[in-house]
Amino acid sequence: MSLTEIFFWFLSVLALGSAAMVVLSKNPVYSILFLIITFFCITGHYILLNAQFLAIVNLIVYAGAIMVLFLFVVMLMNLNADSEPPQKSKYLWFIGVIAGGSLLIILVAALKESEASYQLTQMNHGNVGLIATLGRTLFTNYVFPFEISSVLFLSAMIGAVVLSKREAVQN
Amino acid sequence: MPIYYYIVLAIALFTIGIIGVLTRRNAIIIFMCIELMLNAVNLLLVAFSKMHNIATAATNPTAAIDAQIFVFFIMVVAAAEVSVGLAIIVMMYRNTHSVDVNFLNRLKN
Amino acid sequence: MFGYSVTFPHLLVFVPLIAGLIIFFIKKENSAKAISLFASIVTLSVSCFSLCYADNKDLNWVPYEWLKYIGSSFSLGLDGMGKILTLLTAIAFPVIFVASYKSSYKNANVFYGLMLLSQAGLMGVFLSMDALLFYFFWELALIPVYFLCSRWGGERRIQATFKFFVYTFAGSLLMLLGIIYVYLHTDRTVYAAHSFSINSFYSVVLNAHQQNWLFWLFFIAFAIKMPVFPFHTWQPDAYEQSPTSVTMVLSGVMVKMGLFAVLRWLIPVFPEAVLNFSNIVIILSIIGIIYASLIAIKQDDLKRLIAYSSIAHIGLMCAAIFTVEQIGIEGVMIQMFNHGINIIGLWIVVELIERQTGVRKISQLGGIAHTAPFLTIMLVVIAFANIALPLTNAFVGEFMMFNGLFKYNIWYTAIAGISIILAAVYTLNMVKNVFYGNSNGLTVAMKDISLNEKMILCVIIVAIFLIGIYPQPMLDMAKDSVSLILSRFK
Amino acid sequence: MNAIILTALFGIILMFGGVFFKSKSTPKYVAIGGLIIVLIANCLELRNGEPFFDINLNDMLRFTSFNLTFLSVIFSATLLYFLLNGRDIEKVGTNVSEYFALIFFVLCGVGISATYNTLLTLFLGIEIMSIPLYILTASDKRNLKSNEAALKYFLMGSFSTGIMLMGIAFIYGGNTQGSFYIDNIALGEGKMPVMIAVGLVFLLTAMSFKVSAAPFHFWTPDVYDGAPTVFTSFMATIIKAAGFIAFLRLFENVFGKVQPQWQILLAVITAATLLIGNLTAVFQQSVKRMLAYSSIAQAGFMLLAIFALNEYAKEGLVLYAAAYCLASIGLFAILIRMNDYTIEGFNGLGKRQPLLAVTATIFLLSLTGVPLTAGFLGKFYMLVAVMNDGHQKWLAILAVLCAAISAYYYFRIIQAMFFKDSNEAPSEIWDINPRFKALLVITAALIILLGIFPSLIADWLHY
Amino acid sequence: MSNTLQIGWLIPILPLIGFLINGICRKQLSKTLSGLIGSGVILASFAISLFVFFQVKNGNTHLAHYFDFINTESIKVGFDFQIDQLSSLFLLIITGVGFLIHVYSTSYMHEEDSKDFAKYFSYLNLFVFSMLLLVMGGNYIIMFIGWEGVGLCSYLLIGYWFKNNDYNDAAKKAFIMNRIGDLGFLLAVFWLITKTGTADYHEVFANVSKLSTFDITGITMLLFVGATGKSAQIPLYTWLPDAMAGPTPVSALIHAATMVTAGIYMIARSNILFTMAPFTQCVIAVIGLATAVLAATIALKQNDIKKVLAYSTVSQLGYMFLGLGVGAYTGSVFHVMTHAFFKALLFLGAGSVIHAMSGEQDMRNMGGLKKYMSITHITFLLGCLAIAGMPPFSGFFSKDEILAGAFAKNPVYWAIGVLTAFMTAFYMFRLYAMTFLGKFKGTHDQEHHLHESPAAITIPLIILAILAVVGGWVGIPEVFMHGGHRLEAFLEPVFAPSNALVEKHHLSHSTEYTLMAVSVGGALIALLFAWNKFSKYQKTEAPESGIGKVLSNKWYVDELYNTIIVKPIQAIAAFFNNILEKKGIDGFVNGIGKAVNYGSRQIRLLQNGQVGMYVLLMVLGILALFIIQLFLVK
Repeated sequence: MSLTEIFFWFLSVLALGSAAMVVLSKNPVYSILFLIITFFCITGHYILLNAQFLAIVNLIVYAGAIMVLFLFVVMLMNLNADSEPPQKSKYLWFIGVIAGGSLLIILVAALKESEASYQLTQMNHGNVGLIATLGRTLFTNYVFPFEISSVLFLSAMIGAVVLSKREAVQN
Repeated sequence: MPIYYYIVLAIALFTIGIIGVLTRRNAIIIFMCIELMLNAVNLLLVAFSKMHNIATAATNPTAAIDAQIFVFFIMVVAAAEVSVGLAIIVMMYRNTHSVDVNFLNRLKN
Repeated sequence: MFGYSVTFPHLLVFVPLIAGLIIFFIKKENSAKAISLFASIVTLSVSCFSLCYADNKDLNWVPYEWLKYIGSSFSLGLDGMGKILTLLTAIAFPVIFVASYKSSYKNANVFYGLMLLSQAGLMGVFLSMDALLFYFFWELALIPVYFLCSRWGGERRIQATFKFFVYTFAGSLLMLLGIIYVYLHTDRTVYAAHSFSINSFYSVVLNAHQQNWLFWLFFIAFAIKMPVFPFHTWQPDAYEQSPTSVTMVLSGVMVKMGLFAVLRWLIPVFPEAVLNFSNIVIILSIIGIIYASLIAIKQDDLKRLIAYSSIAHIGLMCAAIFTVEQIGIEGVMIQMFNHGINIIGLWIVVELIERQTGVRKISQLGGIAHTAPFLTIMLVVIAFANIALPLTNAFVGEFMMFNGLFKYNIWYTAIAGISIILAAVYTLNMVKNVFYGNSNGLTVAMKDISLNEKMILCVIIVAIFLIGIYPQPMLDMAKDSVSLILSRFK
Repeated sequence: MNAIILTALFGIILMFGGVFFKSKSTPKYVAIGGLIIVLIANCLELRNGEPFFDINLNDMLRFTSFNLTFLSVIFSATLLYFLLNGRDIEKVGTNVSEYFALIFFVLCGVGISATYNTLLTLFLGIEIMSIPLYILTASDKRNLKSNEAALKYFLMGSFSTGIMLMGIAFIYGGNTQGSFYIDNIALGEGKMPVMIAVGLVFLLTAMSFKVSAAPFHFWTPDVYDGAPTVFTSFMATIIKAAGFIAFLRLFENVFGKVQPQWQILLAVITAATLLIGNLTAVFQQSVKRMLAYSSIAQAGFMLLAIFALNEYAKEGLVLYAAAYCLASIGLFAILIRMNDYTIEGFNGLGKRQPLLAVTATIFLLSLTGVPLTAGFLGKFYMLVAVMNDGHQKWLAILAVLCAAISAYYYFRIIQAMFFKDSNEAPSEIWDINPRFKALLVITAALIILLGIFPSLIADWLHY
Repeated sequence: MSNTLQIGWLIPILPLIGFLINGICRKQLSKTLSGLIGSGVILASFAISLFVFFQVKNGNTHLAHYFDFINTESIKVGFDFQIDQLSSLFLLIITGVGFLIHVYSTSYMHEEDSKDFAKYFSYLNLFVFSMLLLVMGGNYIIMFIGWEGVGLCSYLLIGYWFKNNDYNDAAKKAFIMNRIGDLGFLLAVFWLITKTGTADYHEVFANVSKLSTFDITGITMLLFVGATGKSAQIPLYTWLPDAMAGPTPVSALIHAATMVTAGIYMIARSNILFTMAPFTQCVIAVIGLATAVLAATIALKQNDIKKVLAYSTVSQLGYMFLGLGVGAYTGSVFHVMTHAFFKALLFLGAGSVIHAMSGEQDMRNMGGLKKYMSITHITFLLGCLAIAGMPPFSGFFSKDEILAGAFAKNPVYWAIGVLTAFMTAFYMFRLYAMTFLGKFKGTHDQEHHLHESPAAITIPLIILAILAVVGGWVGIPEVFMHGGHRLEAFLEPVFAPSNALVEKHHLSHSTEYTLMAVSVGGALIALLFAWNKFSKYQKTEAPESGIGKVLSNKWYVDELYNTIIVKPIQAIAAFFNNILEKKGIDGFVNGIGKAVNYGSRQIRLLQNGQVGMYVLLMVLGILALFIIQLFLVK
């Protein structure tokens, strides 16, 4: 069992565990922290797969900016375990778990059959993930999506402004 | 490392996310679970890209790169969504002082 | 879009259509009445001309390109069967307008506009030589009537007419499916992969199994329209609840749509299936005949009574059609016309009574003969025509239809024949209780009818006897259509 | 191309305009003018196939006569929407020009998702389309219904985004090319690999969600009900149509060849949508909510096109979308002007506002699918498509029966307007100016015209 | 016009014109005028009939074709008149007796105001018209037209006084019972058309050999059903007594002289068919006999003068059918003629009595009228003798011929027939005695009011009386005078085909004498018995009992029909109307609507407003799709 595999298993288990904790933990702040852990694990996976650029972005954008934003909001509303809305009736909870679980099982079972899922992935080498490669492609082939996604941000920005701006007195 | 492991891992994360959406009532947590789902997808895509980097490098050299750029765009969109989503949640919190998704259900039937 | 030469069919459709649209914008009641009457008379004269100047086996017409890429064309044609029914439609409306000239409706312009629209729709149904066009008109005839009924009808009108609408609408949608299916099996034309024209429908090749279920898709739609037992329950309510002049349209002309459609679109297209199912259909119709006649005996409301008697008559026609006997079908052709005339006459009398006394309950009326002898005579004549007394028009039709049915099966005829006894029973009951006996508080004040009503009723009576004594011309008219239909069974 | 660029451009202009425009109604005029330009530009591109701008798309979008026709239909519908509802948009809140900007961004998204040629642009297009809608839904900030609607829409919307991405991932992983380009991932005959199948189901789910097909429709009634009615009108018509074109192109170009393997799924979804939409609509008391359900029902009919995927289906979908948009926009425009959204509110409208009532009747008849209205031809094409496809004829029968049911609830309004009298004080209707009436009449006339001469639109597709 | 008989169309058309004139300008015409028109047209057509008759007598028969009534690929029905011996004879009877009755009516109906007076005459003319159509028709369809036409007229005339609902009911009953018969007729015609492809007499009779026995039997039975309806035979006879509600002349014309004999005409016309169907003949004979006896027994106990006559009519008709049944067609036709004379006479006489008694019809309140109204009395007596079959009155010959025929066929028929004859004699003279003999039993002012009727009434009585006496002499049997039976000779061509089939069995003269002796003697005894029993009849309030009760209640036949036919039908109709239609079929239709509503109300609950729920359902949806896609689709 090579080092990569060890890392892989470690990160996977950690990711799953903390992901589960995100759902389970009563206190929103804990959830956020567990989610950050999960993201770290995923970043680790990226590194394993030698996708450096994404690893960085994931770390900065997700684990950094976005989660901070979440944390900020939660703090703003100062939510904590007791302000947490009471859990739904248990059996609904079960149904949820069963539904999700069976989805998992079905997919796993189905994909186990297909030979396609036994192709190998190239671990920790290969240069596709390097910033240089991606950057070049992004600004040549992908210039249109890149530009157009600005529209997305504009609208998001407008949204944030429109929604969170305090209105003057309603007429 | 066979892609199958990654698939299982990604689906597992994805499912956890779904379960979170199903079971939690706190809007923010639900939203976080959705982010979790997105990350599962990202992981899967990257894994696939590395798979194709072996399998189809001959036929389609840009295959692997496309996927990773796709992931990049997913992150972009996710960021935008977060800003809007949190704005909505905050607005709702302002009006109701609650983040419980079941708190508001005037709209039914 | 539209072509060069305008033929009789186009006039028949567009005169009422355009007139109807114009009338919507005429606010004054009297002028609306006048114009609608005028328009309907123009239509009548057109159809009279067409009787003389168009020949009877005209199934080929000028097809105007319409929906090029679907393969549907705006093609109207006039054959013998079409002539008979367009004539009926053309006669019916002026008669109705004159008869209802006295009774004033709230915003009359809308009323008369809708009436004319429905006339246009009916004309279109009888003239269209293209399945899709046929469906268009089929609905176009329905919609105005829906509005007429539920706007100017009785107190339970909304439910009654809505039931009527949904019922028929569902039926016709099923028919639409059938049309589409057949359409998809027609040969390709210049522009389109398939065609809706009647010829390609007649020449389409379908195996027995396809025919069998298509048959029902079509038949149910038509059966609801006719209506045939057990699809008839919308009818009495609709007749009872709608204003009488609309009821005249419904029962006088509209129910003929179903019969006509069977003759034009069902029998020739699915001959095999017709032969397979004719027995079932005939049994249904005969059950309907007896059933309706028996129920009619029990009715106390004049309108309901006539409604049920109409169901019985239609049932007989339906049965006669499905015998696929030359004489039976020819009888149906002429009977469609006769039944229209007679029942309109009956409705007119009913309306006159209701307008004066304000009631339709048989039990509340009586002794009208003292105060309104002329009305009584007219009613008696029409009523006896309705039960097919010889030398009245209905006798010819029923004689031929029974004859056809007899050729098909003796016992069916015997059972169906009971209806002529039952018909006598309920008709005579009605005559006795409404017109004879001593007049009561309601009827003692009745005045006899005025000139225009007299004229109208006389026209009807003349028609009754004319056809009753010398039906031959009409039979000749129908001959070619019948032989065309039967040629599919050779 | 023109459309996408220009819409984005006008969106930005309006966004900044919010600062400079003094009068409240300026944005409206700018928007209308802009939209006209967009429309013209689009039609020009459709005519001579040459965009004004030369941008290296790297073949990520593809402009065919079908796409562009569809786009022009959508833009003209939007134009009509602006003309009819401009004043009502102003009434929603203070940030008028932002609303218009967002609508333009949405249109930009529509443009992309109607012409996408890779899964990436599909994804972007749909997101660009959705995110502004979340905001528009929430735009009535003080109104809790609006908040609730926005929250539900947002949560479920982003959930479906997740689903869709999962699907895309599997498609990518499953195809031998390892590509997102439609042409590369298009499947050939033969059994499709499991991974693709998984991806297909995820994508199907996501798209069904966008077009609100059962059982993924649950957001629709609540969101449409809660959102400000003007924007409901926009979402229920234009967005839905756009969703369908995306849906259709995806399944035609990618999974077209293996149709038999997934047709049953669509049959199930379609049947469920038809039944749930129609049945639930029957009992609604609020017209707004009833229309929400009716939009689901209509979606069920449009799904038939995707079920069948043949020439009739494509042609019919365009017609259907046009007919549906016209009728619904008109109907919503009337609804907005009512104070009482319940069906009783319509009682006696035929007396108070005959013209509104008549036009409303035409819209309703068109939605019911009565001949001589465009709605009929839409349904007609759908039925032809299904029958032509040959499999699952029961679907066609179910469809017509549902159409009969739909008559049931549409005609309740007609009955209310003409045959019932308002017992209490007539719920007064505000702001009916001649221009509005004229526009309604034009809309109705268009519906009739299309109902008689569908070739006006359909012929474009035959170029 | 090749043949002079082509003018035959004038005969029916004249009454039609009379009907139209009287009907349309009934408001303007004065009584005299409408009376003149009414009788005038009949007189005219009587004249033409005479002409036609003599033409025919000189052997010139003709089938006149006027225009095509129905002419299609599968059947051709012309508007044809068949003018031959049979029809011309009937023409004479109808127009002749008809004319007399018209004249009679001018005075009898004089109390009516002029409008109704004209209406009455128009109806009467219409009746004559359709009756003529019936007998002249050249095919079964024209005959059917007349056939239903007379039914209509009888309906109208019975219900002439429509104020009284009992009369209306009687009219209704008559029409409906006729309709039942008509259905049989119609079916027979269809059968004929289906088998032979035509309805023209001559073609049918020409092709009769082609028909199988089953067909012929079926056809003839159905025709006979028609006859029972029209000619009041068991089981459809009950309408005739009720039909007496109409004015008395009407009863005389329609319900005695002409319409009710239509059945006999029809069978005589298609005699060849019946001759070839022995079974049917047997049925006819039995039914006829049964009717004769039944009616006669009922007549014994009736006290309404017209009712007695009505039942006697039924019984006489029974005789005629007996004649037809045993193949004595000539005899039946002969009896139709004589019966027309004396029964018309009797009815008119009764009418004149009723007239004098100012509407009183109950014999128990009469008596001793002979000293008030001599002419009526004499003529009536002659009529009674004629019907009682006393030689040399007309009734004797015709009845005797039928009885002879019956004896030849089967002595039992004869025995019963004779028995009936006795009863006839009895009740007729009971009637006579109670009415004219003894002393008056009516109220005082009735007595004071009694008078002989005016000339317009008496003259027809006299003429008819003469006919009733001498009418029989055209058919004097062989035994008395060789070649005396002119009628038989005259009708020979009509019945030739049948006669060719069955050999005429001649009774020995001695037998014939004995038969006549028995019948006459028996009748005479019954007659005298009735005479002296009822001439001193006193009104007794003692209710009938035993058999007498049954008889005076007409064997309870009406009640029977009411319980086994009318009530059940009403019940079924009620069931259909109230249960099956409302709850059953319509209930089902509405049920669908209800179901939709219910489903809608239930499905709404899925939409419970909670995101969690929605997402859950979505996920379940996805699961379902996956299961279908991955595990079910192959």
